[in-house]
Amino acid sequence: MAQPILIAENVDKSFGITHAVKHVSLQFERGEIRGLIGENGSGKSTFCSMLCGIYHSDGGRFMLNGKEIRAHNQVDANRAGVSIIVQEMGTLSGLTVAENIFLGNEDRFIRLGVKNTPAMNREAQRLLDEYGFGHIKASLMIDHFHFEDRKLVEIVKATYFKPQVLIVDETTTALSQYGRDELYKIMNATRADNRTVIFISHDLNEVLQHTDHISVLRDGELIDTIPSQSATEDELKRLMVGRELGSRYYRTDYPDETKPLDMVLSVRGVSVPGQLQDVSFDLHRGEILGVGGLSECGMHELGKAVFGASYDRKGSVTLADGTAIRSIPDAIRHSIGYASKDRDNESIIVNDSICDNIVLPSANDLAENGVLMQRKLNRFAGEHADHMSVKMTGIGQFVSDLSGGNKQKVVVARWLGKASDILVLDSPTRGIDVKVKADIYSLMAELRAAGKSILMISEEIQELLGMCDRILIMKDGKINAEFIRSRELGEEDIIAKML
Amino acid sequence: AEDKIKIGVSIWSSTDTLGSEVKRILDSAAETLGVDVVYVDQAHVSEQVTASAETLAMAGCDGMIICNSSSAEMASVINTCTDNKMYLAQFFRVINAEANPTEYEMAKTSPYYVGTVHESEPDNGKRLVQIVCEKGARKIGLMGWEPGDATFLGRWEGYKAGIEAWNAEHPSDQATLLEPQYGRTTSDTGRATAEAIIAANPDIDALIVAGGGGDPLVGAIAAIEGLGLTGKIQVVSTDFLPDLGEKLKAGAMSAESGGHYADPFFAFMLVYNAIRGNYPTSTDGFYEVIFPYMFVASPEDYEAYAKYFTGTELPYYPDEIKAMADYTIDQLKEACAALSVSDVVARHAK
Amino acid sequence: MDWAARFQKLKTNRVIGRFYGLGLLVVMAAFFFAIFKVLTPNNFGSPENLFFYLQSSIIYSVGACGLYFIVVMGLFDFSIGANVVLSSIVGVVFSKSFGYAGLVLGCILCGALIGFLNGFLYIKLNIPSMIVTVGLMLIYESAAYYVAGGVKQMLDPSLQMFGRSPGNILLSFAAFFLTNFIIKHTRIGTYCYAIGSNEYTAKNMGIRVDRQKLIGFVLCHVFVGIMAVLSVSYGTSMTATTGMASMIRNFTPLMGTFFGLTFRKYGTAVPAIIIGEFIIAIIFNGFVALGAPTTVQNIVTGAALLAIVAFTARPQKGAIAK
Amino acid sequence: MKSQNIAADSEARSARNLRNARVHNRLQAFLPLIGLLIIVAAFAGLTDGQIVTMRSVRLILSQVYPLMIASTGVFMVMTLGSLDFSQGSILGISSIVISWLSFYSIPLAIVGGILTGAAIGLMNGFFHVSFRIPSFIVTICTMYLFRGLCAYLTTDAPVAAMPSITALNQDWIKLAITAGVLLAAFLVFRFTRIGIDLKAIGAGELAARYSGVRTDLVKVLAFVAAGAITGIAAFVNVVKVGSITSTAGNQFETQILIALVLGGLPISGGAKVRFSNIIIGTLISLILNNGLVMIGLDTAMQQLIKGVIFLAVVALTIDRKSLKVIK
Ligand SMILES: Nc1ncnc2c1ncn2[C@@H]1O[C@H](COP(=O)(O)OP(=O)(O)OP(=O)(O)O)[C@@H](O)[C@H]1O
Ligand SMILES: Nc1ncnc2c1ncn2[C@@H]1O[C@H](COP(=O)(O)OP(=O)(O)OP(=O)(O)O)[C@@H](O)[C@H]1O
Ligand SMILES: [Mg+2]
Ligand SMILES: [Mg+2]
Repeated sequence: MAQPILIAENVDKSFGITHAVKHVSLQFERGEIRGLIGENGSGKSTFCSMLCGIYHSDGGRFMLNGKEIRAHNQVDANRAGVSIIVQEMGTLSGLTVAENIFLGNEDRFIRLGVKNTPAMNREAQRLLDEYGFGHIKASLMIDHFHFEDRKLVEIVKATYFKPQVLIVDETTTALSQYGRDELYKIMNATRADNRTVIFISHDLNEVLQHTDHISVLRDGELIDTIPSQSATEDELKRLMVGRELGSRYYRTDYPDETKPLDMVLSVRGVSVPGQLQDVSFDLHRGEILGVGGLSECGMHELGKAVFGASYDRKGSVTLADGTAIRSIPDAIRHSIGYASKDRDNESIIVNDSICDNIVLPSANDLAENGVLMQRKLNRFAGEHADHMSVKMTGIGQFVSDLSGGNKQKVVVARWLGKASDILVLDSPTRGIDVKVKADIYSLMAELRAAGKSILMISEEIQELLGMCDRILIMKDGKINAEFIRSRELGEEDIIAKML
Repeated sequence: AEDKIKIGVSIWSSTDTLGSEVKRILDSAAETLGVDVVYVDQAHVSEQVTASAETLAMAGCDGMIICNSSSAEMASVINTCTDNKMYLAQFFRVINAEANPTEYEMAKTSPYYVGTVHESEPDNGKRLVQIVCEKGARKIGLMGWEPGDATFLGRWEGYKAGIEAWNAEHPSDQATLLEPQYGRTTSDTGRATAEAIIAANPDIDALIVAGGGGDPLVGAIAAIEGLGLTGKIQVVSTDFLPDLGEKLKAGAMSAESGGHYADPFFAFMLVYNAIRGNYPTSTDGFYEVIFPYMFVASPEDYEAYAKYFTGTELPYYPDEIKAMADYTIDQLKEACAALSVSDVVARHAK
Repeated sequence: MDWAARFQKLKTNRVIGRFYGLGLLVVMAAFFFAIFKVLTPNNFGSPENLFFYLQSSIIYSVGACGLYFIVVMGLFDFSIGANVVLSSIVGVVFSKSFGYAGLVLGCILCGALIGFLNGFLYIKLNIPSMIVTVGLMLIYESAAYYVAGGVKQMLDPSLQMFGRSPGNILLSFAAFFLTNFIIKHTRIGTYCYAIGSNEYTAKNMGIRVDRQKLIGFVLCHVFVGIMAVLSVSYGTSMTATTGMASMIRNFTPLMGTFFGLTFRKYGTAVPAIIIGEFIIAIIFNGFVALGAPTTVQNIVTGAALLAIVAFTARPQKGAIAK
Repeated sequence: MKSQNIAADSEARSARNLRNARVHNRLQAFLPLIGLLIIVAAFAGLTDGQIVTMRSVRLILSQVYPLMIASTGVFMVMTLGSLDFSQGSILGISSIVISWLSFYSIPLAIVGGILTGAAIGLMNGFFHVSFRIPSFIVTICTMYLFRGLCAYLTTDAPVAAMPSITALNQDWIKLAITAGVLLAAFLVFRFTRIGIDLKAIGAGELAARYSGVRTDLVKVLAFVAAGAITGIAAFVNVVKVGSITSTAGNQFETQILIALVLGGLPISGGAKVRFSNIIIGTLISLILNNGLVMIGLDTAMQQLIKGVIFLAVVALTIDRKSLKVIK
C-alpha cells in the first residue's frame, strides 16, 4: 500500500480542563474522501483546526507526505498543501470576492508591489466560472452576497490551488441542494486527482454516500475507522453514541401523559425573516419541552424569539393570562429567563463580576424605592451562587476567570434568583464537563418538579431524549415533528426528522 | 532664593510669534533686575485665564501681569490676586469701564491691582483706516482672528470710527467697511479666508488684517499675491512681520502698526515697583499707562525698526532697564509714551 | 422585483454602483453650490472661484487620505495637526539649505518618522491609538517649538511652487492617485480593510497585523507630511504653538475621512474625500459671499456632516457601536 | 493515578493563577492612586513643599471644580465604552445660556444651563444610538457645530453674566456644588441599577441586552447626563469667569479625556471603572499642570514633560487584559 498522504500521530489538545482531542492517531490515504463524524463537541473541528494552524496542538504531530507539517496560520497550512472550509463564516466583509479568494496569497498578482487587480479579478472570475459559480462576480464586494454564495467563495478559496488535503467542516448545512452538488463534484474531482478530502458532517446519509472511509470521534477519542461501503447509518450512530443513555445523569421517570397540563406560554405563528417560519406551540407548567434540529434549523432563533430578543419578529408569544411578550424587559418582568448558546457574548457579561451578573435582571426587585444596597446585592448574589455551588473565590470575582461550566452555573443562578417560571435554555450543557452537566440536569429535574417550565434547545439528541417531556424537531425554520417522552423513542426517530 | 522677587506672566501663548517676542523682552528685564519669571499659557480661553492667576499664586509669585481675553474675567483674577496678596497689572488690555463697571470698580478698590498698560486700540484702528483711505481705498475688507476677542473688538470699533470720520469729511466720496471674517491664527486658514473675502468681494481695494499674531497676515499676503492683486489691494495690519520691509517695498503691504511686544515690559515694571513698595497702590484708582503703537508705512521706517527692535536687539539696553527700575510712575509713563522707532534709534545711536 | 429592490440592484452593480456613489457626491456638492448661487449669484461660484475653493480644500483632502488608512483599521490618530506643524517647520528649515528637495523630503521624511513613532509606540506599549497619539501630540508640539526656536518660519518666496496652481494641484492629485493606488492596487489596502473587518481572521490568513498597522501609521503620516508641504506652501509660514493648538488642525481632514468612510461601500473613498472637502470649502466660501460670519459656517458644516453620516448609515439591527 | 496527579496539579496551578490575578487586579486598581502620591511627592520635593501648602491646595481645588464636575458626566459615557468630544462646546453653550438667564434669576440660570447641556447630550445620544454611528464621530460633529454656535453668539462681544453672579465665586459654594455632583453621581452609580447597567453595557453590550438592560435607553441617558452635568460645570465656570468668550471650553474635552485616562479609567469602559478615577485623574492632571509651572520650566518643556509623563503613566497603569484587541 502506498504511503498515506497524512498521518496524525498522537495529537492532543485541551482547553483548560476540557480535553477536546485525546491522543488521536489517524491515517488518511491518497485519493480518498474520509468522513469524520461524531457528536457535537466530540473534537472534530478542534482536530482539523490544529492541522490548519488555527490552534496549536498540545502534543503529537501531523505528517503530510512523510514530512512534519507545522502551520502557524491558514496561509501557512495552504502553502504546505492543507486547506479548510471552516464551519463559521470565513470571509471578510469590506473586501471584494477576488480579494477574499486570494487574501494572504496575492503574491502571484503582485509585480514590484503593484497588485494587478484586473488580472486578479479575471483569475478569480475564471475560477468561479470554472467551478460553475459564474453568478458570483469576482470584482464585487463580498457584502453584496448572501451566506450561501459567500460559502461558495470560501470553497473556491480553499480549493483552487489544489491542496493535498482539503477539509470540509460542516459546510453543507449552509448550502442548498445546488451548492451541495457543486461541493460533491469538487470533492470527487479531488479524489480523482489522487488527493484527499476530510469531510465533516452530521448528515450521516450524506457521509455514507460520498465517502470512502469514515472515522468516528467520541469525546475527543478516535473510536474506529470503517469503510463506507459496508457501513450502515445505525452502525455509525452506535459508534458515535457509544455510551448507555440515561443511566447516570438523565431523568429516569416516564410520567403518564394523560395528566392534564396547564399552558403557561403560547407561541403562535412566530416568524423571523430568514430564520423562522410560522412556528406555533405551547409550553406547559412543569414541563421540559425540547427543541432539536441541525445547527441552522432555526431552533436557536426560536429561543430568542420567545425571549423577545429577535428583531423583526412576527406572530405572538403570550403568557397564559394573555400578556404579550414583545421585548426582553417584557420577558424578564414576566419571569422568563434565557441562556444563550453563545454564552460568552449573549448570556453573560464576561468582563464583569459574578455579583453584577447575577443581580442584573433582578435589580428592580432588589431596589427599595430605587435604591440598591450593595450588602443586599452581595447577599443575594452570594446565596444564589452558593446554591448553584459555583466554584469561585468570591462574588466579586470576574466571570472571565471562571471555567465554562461555572459560567453556565452563574447564568442559571441569575435566572433562579429572578425566580423565573419559564426558562429558555439554549444548549445549556455546551462545552461543559460531565460533572457540571449532571448538576444541571438534576437541577432541571428539580425545577420541573417544582412546577417551572423549561424550553430546552439542544443539538445533543441524547440530552433531548433523556430530559424532555416533549420534543419538537425543527427543520428549515419550521417545526417538522413532535415526539412525546417514552422509553421507546430512539435517536434514529429523531435524526430521521432532522435531516 | 526666598527674597528674590517672582513675577508671573499669564499670556495667551509664550511660544507663538508675538508671544515669544514678549517673552524675550521680559526675560531680559527679569535677568537684568534679578527677578524670577514664570509663564502660564492660557490660549485666551476664559476659564484658563482665570485659572492661570491661581496657578501663579500657587507658584509663589509676588506679582503677575496678564493679558486677559475679556474684561469680565478680571473680576475673578483680581479676587485671586487680592486673596493671595499678589500684585497685578494688565498688558494689552484695559477693563472697559462702561461695559464692565463692576470689574472696573473692583480694580480701583483692590490694593493689589496696580494698573494697566495698553494701546488705544480704537485709536490704532482709526488711524489705520485713515491711512488706507488716504492712500485711496474705498471698500475695505476686514479679517479678524477669533470672534469676540476683546482686542479685535476694540480695533473694530476704531475701524468703524475711522470710516465714519472719513465719510463725515467726504460726503461725496464714501468709504465702506465689510463685516469681519475670521481667519484664525494660522497662515493657511488666513490665506483661505482672505481668498474667500476677495472672491466674494472682488472690488475691495484694501484689506485689514486685524492681527492674530502675524500668521494670518502672512497668509493674506500670499492670497493677494496668488491672485495677482499685489498693489491693487492695500493691506494694513497690526502685527509686524519678519520680512515687512520687503513687503512694503513690493507694495504687498501698505502700512502696519505694531511693536507692542514692549508693552508687557511696562506692565512688568509697574508690578516690579509695586512689589518693592515704590508705587503705592491706592484703594481708589490704578495707574493707566498708554502705550503708543508704532506705525510703519515705508521701507525706511521698517529698516530702522528691524535694526533696533528685532533679532538680538531690544528697545532697551540692560543699563537703561536698570535705570528705569527706579523711575517714578510719571517718568515711566513718559518713557512709555516716548517709545517709538525714532526714540530707539536716537537712544541706541549713542 | 419592486422599485426599491431594482434600485438596490442598480446600486450594487459594479460600474453603476461606482457612478451612484460619485453621483450622490456630485449631487450633494451641486446642492450646496446651488443654494449659495441662488442666494448670492453675483459674488459666488464663478468657475474661477470654484477653482480657488478647490485649491484650498485639497490640502485637507491629502491629510484625510492619510488618516483614512488608520481609520479603516479601526484606529485613530490625534497627532495629525501636530505633525503638520512639526513637519512644515522641519521642511522649511531644510528648504533653507536644500531648496525644494529639502522642503518636500524634509516634510515627508519627518512625517514618516512621526508615523513610525506613533505606530511603534502603539504596538509596543499596547495603548489604544487614540490615547497614545494624544500623548505624542503634546510631545510633537513642543518638539516643533524647539526646532523652530520660537520664531515664525517663513518659506522663501522662491520656494512657494506648491502653494500655487499647477504645483499644488499636481502634488495633491499625485497624492490622491497614490492613495487610490495603494488602496486598490497593493496588498496594503486589502490588508488594511481586512484588519478593519476582523483582526482575528486577518491574523489567521497569515497577515502580520502589527506590521500592517505600523505601515498604516507610516503611510498616514507620509500623507500628512505631504499635507504639510501644501499647507506651508499655501500659507507661506508656520509657527509652532504649544498648548494643544494643533488639535484644531485634526478636524478638517477628519471630516474628509468621514466622507471617505461613508462612501467606501461604493468604491469611491478617495473621490468622496476630495468632493467632501470641496463641499466644506463651498459652504465656507458661500457664507463669506453672503457676508455671514464664518462662524455660521462651522454650524452648518457640523450639521451637514452629521446629517450625511446619519443618512448614509444603514445600521443593522442590533449592531453595536461604541 | 497519574491523571489524578495532573488534575490536582492543574487545580493548584489555577488556584495560584487566580490568586496572582487577584493580587494583580487589586494592584492595578491602586496604581493610579500610587501614581498620584508619587506625583505629589515628586513635586513637593521639587517645589520645596510649596505644592502641599494650604494655599496651594485651596488654589488647586479652585481649578479642579469644573473639570471634576464635567469628568463625572463623561465618566458615565466612558463607562459605556463611548466617548464624548462635544464637552467643550457644551460648556461654552451652557455658559452662554446661564449668562443670559442670570439676569432673570440664578436658579433659572442653573436650570437653563443644565437643560441646554442635556439637550445637546440628547442630540449626541440620539444620533449615536438610532443611527449606530460611533459616538466619537457624532460628538466630533456636534463639537464642530456647537463651537460654531458658541463663536456666533459671542461675535460682537463676550456674553456677560449678571455682574453680581461673581459674588457666588466662593470656595464653599463651588466646593458644595462639586461635592454635591460627585455625591449624587456616586449614589446613582453605586446605589441604583444605572451603575450596574452602565458597567454591563461597557463590558458586554449584547449580554447586557439579554440580561434585561435597556441598552439604547441607558446609552442615551448617559449622554444626556453627561451634558446636563457639564451644564452644572458651566455654572461654576460662569461664576468664576463672569463672561463667556468664543473660546470658552476650548479643548475641555481633551482635558477631561486626559484626566480620566490618568485616573486609570480604561478607555474601553466596563466593569473595571472606578469612581475614584474621576477624583484621582483630575487631581493628577491639575497637579501636573500647576507643578510644572511652579518649577519654573518654560512652556514647551512643560508640555514635553507632560506628554512623557502621560504616556508613562498610561503605559504603566493601563489594564490590557480586558481589551481583546487594542484599537
Ligand atoms: N482567563 C482565566 N484566568 C484565570 N483562570 C482561568 C481563566 N480561564 C479559566 N481559568 C481557570 O482554569 C480552569 C479551567 O478552565 P476551563 O474553562 O477550561 O474549565 P472547564 O474544563 O471548561 O471546566 P467546566 O467543567 O466547569 O466547564 C478553571 O479552574 C478556571 O478557573
Ligand atoms: N476555543 C475553545 N475554548 C474552549 N473550549 C473549546 C474551544 N473550542 C472547542 N472547545 C471545546 O472542545 C470540545 C471539542 O469541540 P469541537 O469544536 O472540536 O467539536 P466538534 O466535534 O467540531 O463539534 P461540532 O459538531 O459542534 O462542530 C468541545 O467540548 C468544545 O466545547
Ligand atoms: Mg465543529
Ligand atoms: Mg469549559
